[in-house]
Amino acid sequence: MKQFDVEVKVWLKPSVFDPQGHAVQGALVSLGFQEMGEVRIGKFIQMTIAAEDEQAAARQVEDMCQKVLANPVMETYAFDVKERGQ
Amino acid sequence: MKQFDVEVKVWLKPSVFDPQGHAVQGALVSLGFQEMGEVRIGKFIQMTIAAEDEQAAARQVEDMCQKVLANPVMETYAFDVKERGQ
Amino acid sequence: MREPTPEEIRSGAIYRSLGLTDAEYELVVEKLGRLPNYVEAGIFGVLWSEHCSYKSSKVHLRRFPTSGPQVLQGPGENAGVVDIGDGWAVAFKMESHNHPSAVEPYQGAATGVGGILRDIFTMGARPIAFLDSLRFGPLDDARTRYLFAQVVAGIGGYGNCVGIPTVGGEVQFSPTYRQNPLVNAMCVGILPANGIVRGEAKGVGNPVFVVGARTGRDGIHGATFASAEDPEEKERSAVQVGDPFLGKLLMEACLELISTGTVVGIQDMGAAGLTSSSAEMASRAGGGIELALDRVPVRETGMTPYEMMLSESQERMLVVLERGKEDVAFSIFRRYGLEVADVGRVTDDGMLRLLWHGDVVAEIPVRALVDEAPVYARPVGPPVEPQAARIPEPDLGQIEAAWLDLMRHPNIADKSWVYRQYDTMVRAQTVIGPGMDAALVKVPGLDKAIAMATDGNARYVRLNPKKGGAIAVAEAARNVAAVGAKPLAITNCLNFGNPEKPAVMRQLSDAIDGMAEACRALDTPVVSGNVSLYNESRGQDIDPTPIVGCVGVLDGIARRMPSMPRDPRGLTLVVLGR
Amino acid sequence: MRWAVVVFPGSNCDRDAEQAIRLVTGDPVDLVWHDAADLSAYDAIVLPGGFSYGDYLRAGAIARFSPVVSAIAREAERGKPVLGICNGFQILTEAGLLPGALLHNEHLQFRCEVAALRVETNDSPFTRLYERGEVIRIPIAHGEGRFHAEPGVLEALRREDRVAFRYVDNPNGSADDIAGILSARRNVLGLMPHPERAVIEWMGSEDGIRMFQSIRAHVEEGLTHA
Ligand SMILES: Nc1ncnc2c1ncn2[C@@H]1O[C@H](COP(=O)(O)OP(=O)(O)O)[C@@H](O)[C@H]1O
Repeated sequence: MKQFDVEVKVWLKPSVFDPQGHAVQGALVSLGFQEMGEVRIGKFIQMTIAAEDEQAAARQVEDMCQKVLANPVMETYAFDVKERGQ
Repeated sequence: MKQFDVEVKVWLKPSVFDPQGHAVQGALVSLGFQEMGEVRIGKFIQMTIAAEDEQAAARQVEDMCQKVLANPVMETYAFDVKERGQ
Repeated sequence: MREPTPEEIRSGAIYRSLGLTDAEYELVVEKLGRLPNYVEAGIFGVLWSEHCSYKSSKVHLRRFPTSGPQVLQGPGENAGVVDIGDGWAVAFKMESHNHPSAVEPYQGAATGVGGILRDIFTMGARPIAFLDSLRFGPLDDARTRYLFAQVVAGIGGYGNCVGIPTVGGEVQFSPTYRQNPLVNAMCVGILPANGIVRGEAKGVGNPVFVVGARTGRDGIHGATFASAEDPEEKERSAVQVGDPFLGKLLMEACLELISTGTVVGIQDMGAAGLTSSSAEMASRAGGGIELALDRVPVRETGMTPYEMMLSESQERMLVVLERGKEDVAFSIFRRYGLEVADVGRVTDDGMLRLLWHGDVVAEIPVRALVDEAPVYARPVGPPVEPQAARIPEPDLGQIEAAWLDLMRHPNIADKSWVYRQYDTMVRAQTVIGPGMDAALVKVPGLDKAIAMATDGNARYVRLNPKKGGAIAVAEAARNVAAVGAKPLAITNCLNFGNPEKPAVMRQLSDAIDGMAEACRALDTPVVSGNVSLYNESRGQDIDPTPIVGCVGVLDGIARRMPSMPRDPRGLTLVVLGR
Repeated sequence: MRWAVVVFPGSNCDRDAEQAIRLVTGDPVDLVWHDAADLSAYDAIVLPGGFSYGDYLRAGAIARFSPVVSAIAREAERGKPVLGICNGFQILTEAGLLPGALLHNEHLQFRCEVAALRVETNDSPFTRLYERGEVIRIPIAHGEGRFHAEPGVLEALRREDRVAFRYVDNPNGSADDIAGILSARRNVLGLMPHPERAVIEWMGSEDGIRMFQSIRAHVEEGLTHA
């Protein structure tokens, strides 16, 4: 088994309103960051997992995203898998 | 002015207990993902900003992180700035 | 994407995907005297949905008693209103958010709380309390535990943030709700008895405003979704995210605006958003309304009139103001940082007319949409013999173990795991919070408090719908009486299965009869309520679950009844009743 | 004396604080909107509980940029008592007027209940009418109340007798059981519990009364000496 460092990003689908991002955008604009577009706030998840190889690791993370880390009804995700020490 | 896509990641310093990560780790293990290391959950922030060039954009984002997006008492951050359409 | 033409809608039976049956579509054509275009067909689809039109339950709901000297506003408005004396009144209503909560439990529950909150403050009432009535499958299932935890978190997430205490409710677990949890939320508010505001678009020429959040593409077809079987499969896009922060600002701004006396009518954009709010407000006033959709603030580019009319973006209101008083609204909403847009006017031609950059894109008689919506006297199955429950006899030799088993059962065990996640004390008026028979919330400035409780027992209703319905009313009223208050009126949420099944209609009809009988006996008329049908999955209906919310008044805080005396020694225990 | 209760968008215990102050002290109280730039007319300032800006991003993170926060800092600098309750405490830490930060409760749930607190010091404008070591009952209601600070900061708080209240039974995982802390000059208090919810018999506790009385006594003393 090898060790993999995993980073997962989860965010709301574009069609779903993100009140938090909206409020933060307002705050940034009023603080003087005027040239701001839309702000969206999601989750950033770091973990390490063990797997045979990178493909197996990616399959595991995919599975985690579907089952626990994201709710596919309103969220999308992306992830990155890197072997430890590589 | 050019448009930049920005991704900011904010997470708790290693010395700060992350109950959410802890809970998610527990959930993953009980779902059968046994070979799990620690899980840490932070924020993933996407936005677009306008700036003269990449350096100016990075300076702006650094400023946002320091002032608003992260609280240095407990959090660290990293970001990525990419010119639109590049 | 090109919208289908009126002819294509007919030939391709596209109206079916908009929620209209063949017969209903023909009725639309007859009422319009022409083929509806896509926007019009979509509007009919949502307004004639079960959720908006109550088409299956209407004929039965008429049997509820709805009047009495205490009733200032009965069913038909955003909420019912009851007199509590000394010039004050209480507005309250209960609503379901079952299907959204099954798909996205946190947001489904949160937006349910937000929706019922808006129904209360649109009456001109300051919300003072929430209650929640929840049903889930047994807790041995991981998915159920997830739903339960997220629903509770969602209710707290919204209620705590808007600063209204959640003071009571109930939660029960039974296999019948495994695939179909129930999330019913109730809100109670207080207002001056002469200060009721109604959802009416009155006064020809008065301007119509959209206030609050911008309109996005969220929840298009939520209303039809609420009445559809198997939510997991259909319309996943109907999930919306609540914004309690905006909800709080909207509440404060609207209450301030209402207090200026310039509001003619106001309504929440709940299910079916702009469509139901505009049509219903025009219908109540017996007039018409004209909206320029291009003036509605949007969150996304390229939205079509169809999408704007059917969007269920949260935290929006439709407001009709006295002409000439526009500036009052602008200045109040600006101070709260809220969007406000003048989007139309009240007319007297009885039409719902929608304009898009000057072109008429829809024109429908309001009467056809609301008053003349189809009403179905669906087949009601034969009366069912009251059944006896088969409950295992406790082993009297093991009475202590049996007692422990009972106490341990999630339906009976302490519920503080739920309610300690709710802010039960914010507003600093909670005299009795969760944990007692009923909650008691003080009316600020008066030596008076409002008592409230929710109750329902589906097992009783399944075994004997009529008695079970009556028991729900009696229990809620008893709980209110037990804290020393006088029960005044009830609201309810009728959670039932598929109304196309005669057996389900029998349950609904009988339960209503039982509830009505108890309401008459206790002089607690029904002043508001909500019906949630199609609670089924894979052909299996839930147990019939009418939930009753009772509200009462207590004059004199010192006269409240504690459920347990401070020092019980030497007192006599009496069992009353049969 | 005159009190200011600052109202941020999303504050929801502002009227509760106003009610408590009026009831306990009989003094005039103004609800001051977050865009106020000058608070010099007030003798004591209260930042109430609630969810300013929805608690989005972090509790207090956005509110601390309101113009009124600079005004609060100025009055604190002049030695006036500033009381931050719950969200008010969170805003004061975000603004740097108090050290540390308030994180999500360890169990991740919002928690509302009556908490037993030990009064750790009565050497402050807020606690002078309590006994040191006395246990009082005050409601809590928060999701982000876990006090966190670096070890050096915690050590300083202890050494300088700046821990005002500790939980008898830690409800959220706060470092060192801390429920409330004082600024170095002792005129700024932040606490997670809600004293304004414990001032009338039917509320179940009246232990919050003395906090408002303490502030009043402190200010009145200052006014007569001045
Ligand atoms: N979902 C809930 N939300 C708020 N309070 C609740 C909830 N469920 C139960 N409670 C409270 O817990 C107490 C006990 O509830 P329950 O077991 O239903 O009591 P009873 O059987 O006496 O009606 C009641 O005061 C009730 O208000």
